[in-house]
Amino acid sequence: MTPPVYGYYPGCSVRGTGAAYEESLLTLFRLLDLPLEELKDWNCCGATSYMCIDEEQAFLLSARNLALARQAGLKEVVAPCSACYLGLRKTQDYTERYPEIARKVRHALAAANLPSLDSVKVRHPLEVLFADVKPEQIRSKVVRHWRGGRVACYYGCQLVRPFAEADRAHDPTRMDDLLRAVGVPTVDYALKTKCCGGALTGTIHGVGVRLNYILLKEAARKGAEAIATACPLCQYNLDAYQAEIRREAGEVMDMPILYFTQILGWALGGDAKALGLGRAISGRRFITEWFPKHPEAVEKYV
Amino acid sequence: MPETFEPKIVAFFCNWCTYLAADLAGTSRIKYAPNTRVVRVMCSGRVDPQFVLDAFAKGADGVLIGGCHPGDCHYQEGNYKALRRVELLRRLLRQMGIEEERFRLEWISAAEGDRVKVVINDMVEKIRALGPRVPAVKKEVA
Amino acid sequence: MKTLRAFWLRPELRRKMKFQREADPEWAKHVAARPGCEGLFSCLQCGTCSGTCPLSIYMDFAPRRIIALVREGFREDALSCQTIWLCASCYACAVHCPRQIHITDVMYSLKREAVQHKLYPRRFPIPVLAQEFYKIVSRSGRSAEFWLVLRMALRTNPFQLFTMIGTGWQLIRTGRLKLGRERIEGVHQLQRELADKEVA
Amino acid sequence: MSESNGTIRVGVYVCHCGTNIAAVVDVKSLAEYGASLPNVAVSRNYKYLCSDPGQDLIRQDIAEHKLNRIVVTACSPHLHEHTFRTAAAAAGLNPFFVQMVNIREHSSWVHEDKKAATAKARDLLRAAVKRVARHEPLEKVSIPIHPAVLVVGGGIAGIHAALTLANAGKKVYLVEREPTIGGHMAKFDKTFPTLDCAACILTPKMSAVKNHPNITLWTYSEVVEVAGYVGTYNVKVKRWPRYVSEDLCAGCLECLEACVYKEGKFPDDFNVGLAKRKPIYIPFPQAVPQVPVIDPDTCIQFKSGKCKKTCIDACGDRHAISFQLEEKTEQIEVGTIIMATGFQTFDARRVPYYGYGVYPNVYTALEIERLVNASGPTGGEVVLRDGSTPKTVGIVHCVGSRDENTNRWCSRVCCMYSLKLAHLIKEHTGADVFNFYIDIRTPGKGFEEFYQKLLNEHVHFVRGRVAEVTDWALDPSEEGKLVLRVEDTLAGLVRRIPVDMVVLSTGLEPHADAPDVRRLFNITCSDGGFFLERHPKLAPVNTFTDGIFLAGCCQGPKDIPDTVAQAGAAAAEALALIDAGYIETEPNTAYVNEEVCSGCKTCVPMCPYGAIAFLDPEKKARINQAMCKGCGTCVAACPSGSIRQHLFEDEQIFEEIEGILTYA
Repeated sequence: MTPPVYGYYPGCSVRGTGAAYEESLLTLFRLLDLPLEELKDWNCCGATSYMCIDEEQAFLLSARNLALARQAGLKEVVAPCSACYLGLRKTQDYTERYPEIARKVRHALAAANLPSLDSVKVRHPLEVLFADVKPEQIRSKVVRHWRGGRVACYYGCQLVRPFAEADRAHDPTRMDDLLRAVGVPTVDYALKTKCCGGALTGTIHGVGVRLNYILLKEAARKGAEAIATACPLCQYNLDAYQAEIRREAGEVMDMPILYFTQILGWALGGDAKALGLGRAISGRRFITEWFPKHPEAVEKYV
Repeated sequence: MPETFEPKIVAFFCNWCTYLAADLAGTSRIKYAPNTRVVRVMCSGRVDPQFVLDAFAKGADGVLIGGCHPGDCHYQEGNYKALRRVELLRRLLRQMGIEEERFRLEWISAAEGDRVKVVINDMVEKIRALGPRVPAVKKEVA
Repeated sequence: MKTLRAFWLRPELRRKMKFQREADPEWAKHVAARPGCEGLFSCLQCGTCSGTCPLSIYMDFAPRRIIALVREGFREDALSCQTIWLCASCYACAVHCPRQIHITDVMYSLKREAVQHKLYPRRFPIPVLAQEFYKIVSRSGRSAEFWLVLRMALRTNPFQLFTMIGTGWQLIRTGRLKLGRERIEGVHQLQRELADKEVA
Repeated sequence: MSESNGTIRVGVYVCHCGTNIAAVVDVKSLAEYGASLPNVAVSRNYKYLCSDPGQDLIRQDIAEHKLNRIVVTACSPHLHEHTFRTAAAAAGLNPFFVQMVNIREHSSWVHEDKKAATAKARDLLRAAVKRVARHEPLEKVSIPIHPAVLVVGGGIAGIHAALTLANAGKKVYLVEREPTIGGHMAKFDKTFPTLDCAACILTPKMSAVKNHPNITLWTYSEVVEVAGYVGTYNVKVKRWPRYVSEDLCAGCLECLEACVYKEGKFPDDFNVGLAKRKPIYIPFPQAVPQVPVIDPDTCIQFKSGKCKKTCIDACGDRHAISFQLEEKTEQIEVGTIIMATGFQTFDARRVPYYGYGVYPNVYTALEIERLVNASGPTGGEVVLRDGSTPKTVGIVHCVGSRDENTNRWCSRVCCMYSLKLAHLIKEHTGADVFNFYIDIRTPGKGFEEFYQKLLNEHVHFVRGRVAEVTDWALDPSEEGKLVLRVEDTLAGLVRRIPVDMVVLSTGLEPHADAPDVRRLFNITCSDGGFFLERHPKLAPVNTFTDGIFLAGCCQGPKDIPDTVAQAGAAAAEALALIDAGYIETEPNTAYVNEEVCSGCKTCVPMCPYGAIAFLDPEKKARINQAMCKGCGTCVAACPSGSIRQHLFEDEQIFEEIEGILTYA
């Protein structure tokens, strides 16, 4: 059967700090020939900050995006950023649970002559890859075997909480399953759903960094040489402050923080640049070693 | 139709499940709409279609039958018998121009006091939306 | 009352005792009636929220105590504290709560009220960031990380900008820092939607 | 029909039930309204009608005002119909001329709007007054009670009930699913709060059961069919083969020694998997009966047929062991049944954040019960999986209790058994013990004193529900330990506490198959799935099915003293029926008006009890009054309207409907 056309909602951060996420996601979906159709003129999902100022307007932001999806006749929207995923999903949930909010949203959308948001399914790539594509199928498409070290899969918060739909809320495993499917050894990582602090690294810097220090330290303790993430903010927080942590905590720490889509994309034959592997800040030396420019050439020698 | 139309619903509750559930709702002080009037029968299987028709004929705005969950009937299968009759009755009522929402069969076990509230409130709301079935004149007195 | 306190107590001391007249039980009911804040009164003060919270260790009141304060109607304490702003919305408390209270949403609700009534701690970066974010997005339809951080820094403590230079450079080097400001085409449509009277 | 001759004179009695009704329903106006209704001779309101003076009031009026119908506007008929019928009968009125109107459970308690509640009460009263006019005098049917009793479940509840009945000289069948009786209590070492040894209390009772002439004990057996009704239940019991004959076996247990497996190899259920057993085994040394069981799933002979059968040789000329034994079904007749099916403990895997099944040194309380038990797998040594002794232990309360995500009820015993385990662990290991609790509940004789004792033993009590158990170390001191993260809600700070052993105080819940059992015995369940008692205070061990009684944790979580007390009560209820010799039941049976019956046979298949016979010569249906249970399904089905039901006559119900809907 032909796969459905997935609507694609990038979100602001994959157009900035999370660029590599979008690059690898698009490459991966191309390799799996899954069509992704970007929403026309999408707007910010509101994230957590907007919700702190005005709830209903926050819902309206997401409502517009969902409405755009409907306008384009899309049944499903894929949101790679966990915050966006939650923002959209939460808007749906609230409009379903609270008629009063639903009424206001409907009215506002009408005022902006947009269609009312009916069931547009909000999804995260992790779930799409696991449930629709399935690990077996991905395994069957592998063209390169993993040359890197053991990986700790980090799911973060908003991907699995409060909506345990992308994976189980306690002890999720889908990312591990996907990575193992392409031959990547993953470690059991107790902090896989602990918080990275989100925007805290930018506001109460010290606190934010400490949270990430804990995450990195425990991953290393469990023998992980890299961390796989599924959210631009998680990736940024874990990636950007390792130098500072080295300085402050005086611990040797230089760990590649990858997007799970980069690892999968690589296994399926995507090339390093197309997967945005050059955008990493920490663990660059490992990355160049694990994801060489001309893998085929390297393969010959080994 | 008066501003706040209070529908009157005749409820036939089986002695072992739904009537007890209503009692439980009472002992747990669960609050719900005061629009139902319960007629106790030993089993939902005892509810003769004539009772339902009679209730509507005498001006009920709705009729609710409550029985034990399938498989839980105190008399083994009375509720299945009730279910079959209800299906026939529904068709008949539709022909008589009585809206679906006015006639309901619900399985409510002795443990589900809260469900009594949910079902009754929901039914009252739906019927209120439909408005009175009999000429409003009759309503004034109540 | 204030004067009295000033007279009897040395300034750095703060009275811990509460007079019942300082509590506003009606407000508590009002909060519990908001979407997402249901079940506030079913809290059994078990502390699971504080236990699961990654940030409770930095909070002036742990989440459990916020619930207790709200429930008893101590509005000012609940709204002027840093706790609600430290909440990073990781929803750990919400999924662990044995009474299924959506604590994260309660925090959101309190944050909004704090902003509304200007009760949030002054110069505390998080509410400032939130407000700047709100402005940027409402104006252009997209957020802009660089400008967001810049404005936040300027409004709280400009000097921290220096500490950010290193990271900034790393981001530029890897092409991850976008200096431009995106603006969606349908920005007017968006604003019409946001300005809808039903909502405002 | 003398009483119903001549004019109908109804007495209406509106009860205040203190303020229960009066606070919401305007009882005075309701009584006045009652007086205004047709046929009503007297209408009164009174504070407590169910009290003696209240009943006297009715009795006097019946005499003075020649009342021949009584309408009591009060609580649910399930509560006091019997009371008022008896009162009426005492005044010489046929008890079935009494009609209850339920304005408490169905009005004053469930509505806030006083006007609406009163209006509802009026409608219901009007309906009842109209209905009662159509009532007819009836005679109660009395059914003989078979003196034998079936007790289902051989835990402490079943054992105590069985012994009580047997000592009273009644025949008892005790059916237990496991190969031994004793239930959960047999697994415990000590019991709270007295810390006396469980075995010393239980095992004598167990052997008493075995040796009692009046008790037939069937272990390794299950009730598979229950037919009939109070007085005579016909029960089928399936008895699985032990492959060791109970009649021939002398309990020497040499076959166990002789088994080709020199060591135990398969998880031992009795020791909750902490020990291994052989394919032929006895659950525990004091098991009753002292007869081994062969587990066909693990026995080589059953799997391959190629075993040396050393067990048979060991048994020698007793020939107790036979691989040919087959399951058999026993058919018994009893008059009453006592349900003592007990509980199961909460599966700690359902709360992954406590790491049970992930971290080897996270245990359930039941596992610790076995570890501290002198006859347990470690002979009473409290040790970790690697054999070392724990230096710090954390006991997590309320696992699978008081939690909307799992079970919302309080399991009642966890606080106390956690305190008990804390004491025993400290006693056995000298370890530092932490209790993590939401609330400590010690509402029992000597319980609070026990708590005080523990406090003075320097057991730590941290008020806070543990958020998670992990093995990640944030600090060198936590390396290689299990770390509990919890808010100490009293100290007001979050703590990380490293321990060697975590004990999860899992709650009590109904057996997974409780719903099937419930249907089998035709009894009802309360929220959560425990069996429902008829009334928490008036009939705490009765069910809604006459002749079936509840004992122990199948009705709700209980400690041992309460269980034993309840078992005694259940036995007493059964005895009361047996010694009376008969039970009076509602005469709400269906009957055929043979003039009208068209002989269409529609009713015959309707009856689940086969009470309807079709008389061939007369071409009429006839209902066996003894077999009819009064559901009324046939009545509703009869096309010619020739089947009628006492107490629920069509006219009575039509009157009721009319009464509700006519706006007087």
